[in-house]
Amino acid sequence: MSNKLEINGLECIRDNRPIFKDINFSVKSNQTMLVRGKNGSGKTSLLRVLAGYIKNYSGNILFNGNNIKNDKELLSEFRFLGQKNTLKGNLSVQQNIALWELIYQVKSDTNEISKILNIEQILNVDINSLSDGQKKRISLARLIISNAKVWLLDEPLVYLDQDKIDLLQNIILRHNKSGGITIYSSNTDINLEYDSSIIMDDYVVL
Amino acid sequence: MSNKLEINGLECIRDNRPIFKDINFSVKSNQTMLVRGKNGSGKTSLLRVLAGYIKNYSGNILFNGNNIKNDKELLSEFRFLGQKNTLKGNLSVQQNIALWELIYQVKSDTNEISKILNIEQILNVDINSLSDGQKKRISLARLIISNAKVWLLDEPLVYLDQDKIDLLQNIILRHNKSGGITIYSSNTDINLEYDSSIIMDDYVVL
Amino acid sequence: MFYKLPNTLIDTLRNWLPVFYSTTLVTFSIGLYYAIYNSPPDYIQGDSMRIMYVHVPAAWLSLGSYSILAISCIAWFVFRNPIFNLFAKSIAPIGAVFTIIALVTGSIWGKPTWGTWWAWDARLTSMLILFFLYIAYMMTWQVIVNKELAAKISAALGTIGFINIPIIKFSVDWWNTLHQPATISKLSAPSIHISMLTPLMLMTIAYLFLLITLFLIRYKTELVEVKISRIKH
Amino acid sequence: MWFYNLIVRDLKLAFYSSTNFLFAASFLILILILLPFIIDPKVNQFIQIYTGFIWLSIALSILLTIDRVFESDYEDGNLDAIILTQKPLELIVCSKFISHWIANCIPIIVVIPISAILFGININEIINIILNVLAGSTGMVFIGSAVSSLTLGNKRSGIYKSIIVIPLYIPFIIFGANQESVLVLIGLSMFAFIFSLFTTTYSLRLYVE
Amino acid sequence: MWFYNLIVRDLKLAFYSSTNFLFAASFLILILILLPFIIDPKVNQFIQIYTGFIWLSIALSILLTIDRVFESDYEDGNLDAIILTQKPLELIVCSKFISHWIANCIPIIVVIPISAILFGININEIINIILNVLAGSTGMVFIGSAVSSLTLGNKRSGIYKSIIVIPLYIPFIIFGANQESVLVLIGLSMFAFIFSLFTTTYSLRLYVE
Ligand code: HEM
Ligand SMILES: Nc1ncnc2c1ncn2[C@@H]1O[C@H](COP(=O)(O)OP(=O)(O)OP(=O)(O)O)[C@@H](O)[C@H]1O
Ligand SMILES: Nc1ncnc2c1ncn2[C@@H]1O[C@H](COP(=O)(O)OP(=O)(O)OP(=O)(O)O)[C@@H](O)[C@H]1O
Ligand SMILES: [Mg+2]
Ligand SMILES: [Mg+2]
Repeated sequence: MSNKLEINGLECIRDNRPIFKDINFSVKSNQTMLVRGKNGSGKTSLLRVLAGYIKNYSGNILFNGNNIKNDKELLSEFRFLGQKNTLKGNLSVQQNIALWELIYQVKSDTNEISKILNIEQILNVDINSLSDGQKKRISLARLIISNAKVWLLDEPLVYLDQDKIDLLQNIILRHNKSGGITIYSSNTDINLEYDSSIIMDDYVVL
Repeated sequence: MSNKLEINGLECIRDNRPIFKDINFSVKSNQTMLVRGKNGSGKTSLLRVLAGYIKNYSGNILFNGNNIKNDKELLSEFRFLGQKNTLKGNLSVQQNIALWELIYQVKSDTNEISKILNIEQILNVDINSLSDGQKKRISLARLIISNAKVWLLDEPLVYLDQDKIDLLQNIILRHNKSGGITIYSSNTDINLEYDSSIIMDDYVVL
Repeated sequence: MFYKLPNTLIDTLRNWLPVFYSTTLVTFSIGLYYAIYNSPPDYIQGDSMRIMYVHVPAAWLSLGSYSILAISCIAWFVFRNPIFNLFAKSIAPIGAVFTIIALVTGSIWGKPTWGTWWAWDARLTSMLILFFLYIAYMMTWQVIVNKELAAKISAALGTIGFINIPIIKFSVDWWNTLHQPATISKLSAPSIHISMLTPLMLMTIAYLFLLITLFLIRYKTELVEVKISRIKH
Repeated sequence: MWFYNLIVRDLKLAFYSSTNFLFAASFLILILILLPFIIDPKVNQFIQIYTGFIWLSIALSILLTIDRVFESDYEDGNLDAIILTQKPLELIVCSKFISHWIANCIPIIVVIPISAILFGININEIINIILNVLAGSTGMVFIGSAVSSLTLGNKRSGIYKSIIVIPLYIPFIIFGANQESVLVLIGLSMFAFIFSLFTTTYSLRLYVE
Repeated sequence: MWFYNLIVRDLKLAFYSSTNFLFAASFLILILILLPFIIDPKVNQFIQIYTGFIWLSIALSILLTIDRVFESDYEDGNLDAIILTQKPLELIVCSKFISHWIANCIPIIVVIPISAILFGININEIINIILNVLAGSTGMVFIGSAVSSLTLGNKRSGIYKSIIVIPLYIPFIIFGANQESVLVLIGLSMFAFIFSLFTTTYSLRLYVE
């Protein structure tokens, strides 16, 4: 099973202001792409355009040859992980996972997930009494409870320590091996592998 | 004017669970200290103990020789910057700064602040339409509108790109030169100078 | 076109403002002189009817302002030019103030003439609703974070609220209410004596200039705000 | 199936978070406890006043809870996640309407007969009231959700919501307090449904950007 | 001076965010508009019902806004910052009480005489009502703030708050609806003040950890 995401001449306008223009790249199964750029250069915006949240763009986004503008259904194969951690603070880790399962309509194996993420010991702890890095790690569970084909990760390394970065590295590799595509953004040098990268330049400097 | 922060045998318990124990260090004016450690090792907790938020600790925190447990007033010289960005999303940058001025009872020079932080162009923009890095940068304004002696920065580099890290570096140097003390935490290797560092070990691994 | 407009327009507005200031002042002085000294008391109501000179123009212009607001909203739907939003945004607070004046002076007038400050009849209730429409319109811009949505919702609100205007206007004819039916603004000859009509008309003109002046001031600030938000981008 | 799952999710969330059925019901009970202090139950038009109060409580308990329909999911990013599943947004919105109605109106409907009996209201009138509430509360939930979707991301919009929502609730309250108006209420609710579905879907599309 | 500044800050925040005085007042007016639909103003005990309604509206508009006293400052970290200034926490809490009372009750108190006039209530009774409201609303704000401080960080606690708050409001409503009870209300408010100051200070200490 092989997938391909191809972007041609992408341009995005927010609040009447052009954020980026003429973005072109293509990523295939088993590849990871890094989006680099300064603060405010449009990394998050780019990922949110790809995920279909921002509709005010021109250019083409082709997934396996089909334009996502014409077939929204394709986007259900995408998974976006941003700064909002998708966690309910007053519920336990396990309860949060249970809620995601209902959204993605899967019955997952909590044991396996917690083994992969190394969160066995905090499964019953309320999110509110976890550290920032722990919260971020839990939010990764949303990636692995159901298999989407394209992962869009907006600054996934924030708050993670080196061990957890390695852990994420493994998760990404596993995902890519099974035909997945990963795109992640970062604004500093980081030690997470990637096969290709694009640099967002400050089209309009702020 | 010279200040000194001295910590002896600090130990902290949260939710009946010891987070860290036997922390000792001392930082003087014009010095920066880095708190390193893995996720959940207690960096944030340590900084929040120092800021007086967490009261359930034993050991001594001496500021200029006085125990802060006995003289709470000393803490008004501390400034804590954590993960909550202290920003009102539906107000503009300028309005946010105006609100802080009322909290710290200073009348600051917005022009100068915006020059230092390089935010002149976004002064009238609503926080909601800024990027994550821009928000983080704005939240630094809270440090410089009033001069506190001790800065406690919890993962200050998150979301900042290299230019902005340099900018923060300058702000910290300037602060330290005028007799200030800076303590910041981080869980990965970063390029921000420090004079000393302590490592929080996983007292209880999670 | 819109992006160029503000620059020249702001300057023009700035030049004309003093003229409107002074005209407003002058017409008000003359109008008030007539209203207070140079007109006869009513033979039934006595001096309390002098409230009319404050009440009636305010009531008229509160309806007029809303009509302008609603028409701007409709125009926005048709042309999608943000300048119509600026019109509507500028007129809303002024209309709201006129509505309050009409409500308050009406109540004050109601006590001696109807023996009650307020009644829940059609004219009065619909007038109160007009006030809320203004408030809701203004709040919409502030409360809705997404400006695209705010533009749509406020325009929809302004347009739908337009229904209220004929209801206010004709409520006195459609339902029997305490309130005076149209005596001056009838299409046929007005059934009011000329000695009362003169001060009323003078006051109406004064109100009208006040409205224009306030509108220009508000419009100017709105334009400047738009300009600032364009500069910073 | 996914539709059902989404509803289950919201109900689970409501249940986990202590805002479960017991609590929503207690709210009405508390307001009804206040009633005798404001008006003597032996007065002539008591049924009319009682019904008015029921409707007022419904309006208020919906007002107090509509924020939860979208706001918290919006803030923590779950709304993003739900929308990205690419199920038709109209249906997602419907599922929210339904789960919110279940969590907030069912308890009220359960309390009504009990409280009505305590106030000595006869069985026919109770049935009447319940039918009216069933028909009208749905529309009120739709409208409330729609208005709250407009102000996503603005935590300080409580008063605004009330100002927009209350006038829209007036027809429900007027007809609800009336005896024989189930059909009118059903009509109103259907009208509210169309308006709300459209508005909510539209504003969610804009907000999740 | 810092005390005054804190109050100014909160009022500014309320003002920036459109929940300013004009709007808070509109809320009461809207609720009062509902009144004639529920009960005929010509009925005998109308004043009593009217007063009951006023108190109900006050209770509700406080309920709808108490979240704002601490919640948003807590969530975005401003509460941390304010507390770290090391001003006495009791006074910080007082400043919050005051600013919240000004932003939410003053407008109501302004609207009361106007609305009372509109409903044809006589001047003595109006003064009576206003004195009662002045005395009672403070206590209600204190209690509301205290309870909302108990549930900081839990967004789904709206109903819970109502359930705790409403019973505590009942004495205010009972005595408020009564004619000659300013002194009782002042007593209640003072009692509420002590209870709330203690509770709020204590729970803020615990929450800001
Ligand atoms: C709060 C109470 C009142 C409200 C809300 C109110 C509202 C209005 C409105 C909206 C209009 C303009 C309608 C139009 O152009 O046809 C108006 C006009 C007028 N009102 Fe009132 N009014 C109130 C009380 C009174 C009282 C007590 C009187 C005198 C007894 C009065 C006398 C008039 C007269 C003479 C006109 C001009 C009618 C015409 O020729 O167009 N109003 N009022
Ligand atoms: N509010 C809380 N109540 C109880 N325990 C908490 C709370 N916050 C954190 N903890 C626990 O305290 C430990 C230390 O947390 P802390 O946030 O200090 O870690 P940290 O070093 O800052 O981690 P990170 O790198 O992930 O930010 C963690 O194991 C966490 O589970
Ligand atoms: N919701 C929004 N509405 C309008 N403009 C926005 C919005 N969010 C961000 N912007 C603007 O779009 C530009 C790009 O923002 P974006 O968040 O994509 O940057 P980024 O590359 O992710 O930056 P960072 O490294 O700081 O996260 C910024 O200049 C910002 O001001
Ligand atoms: Mg970003
Ligand atoms: Mg931490």
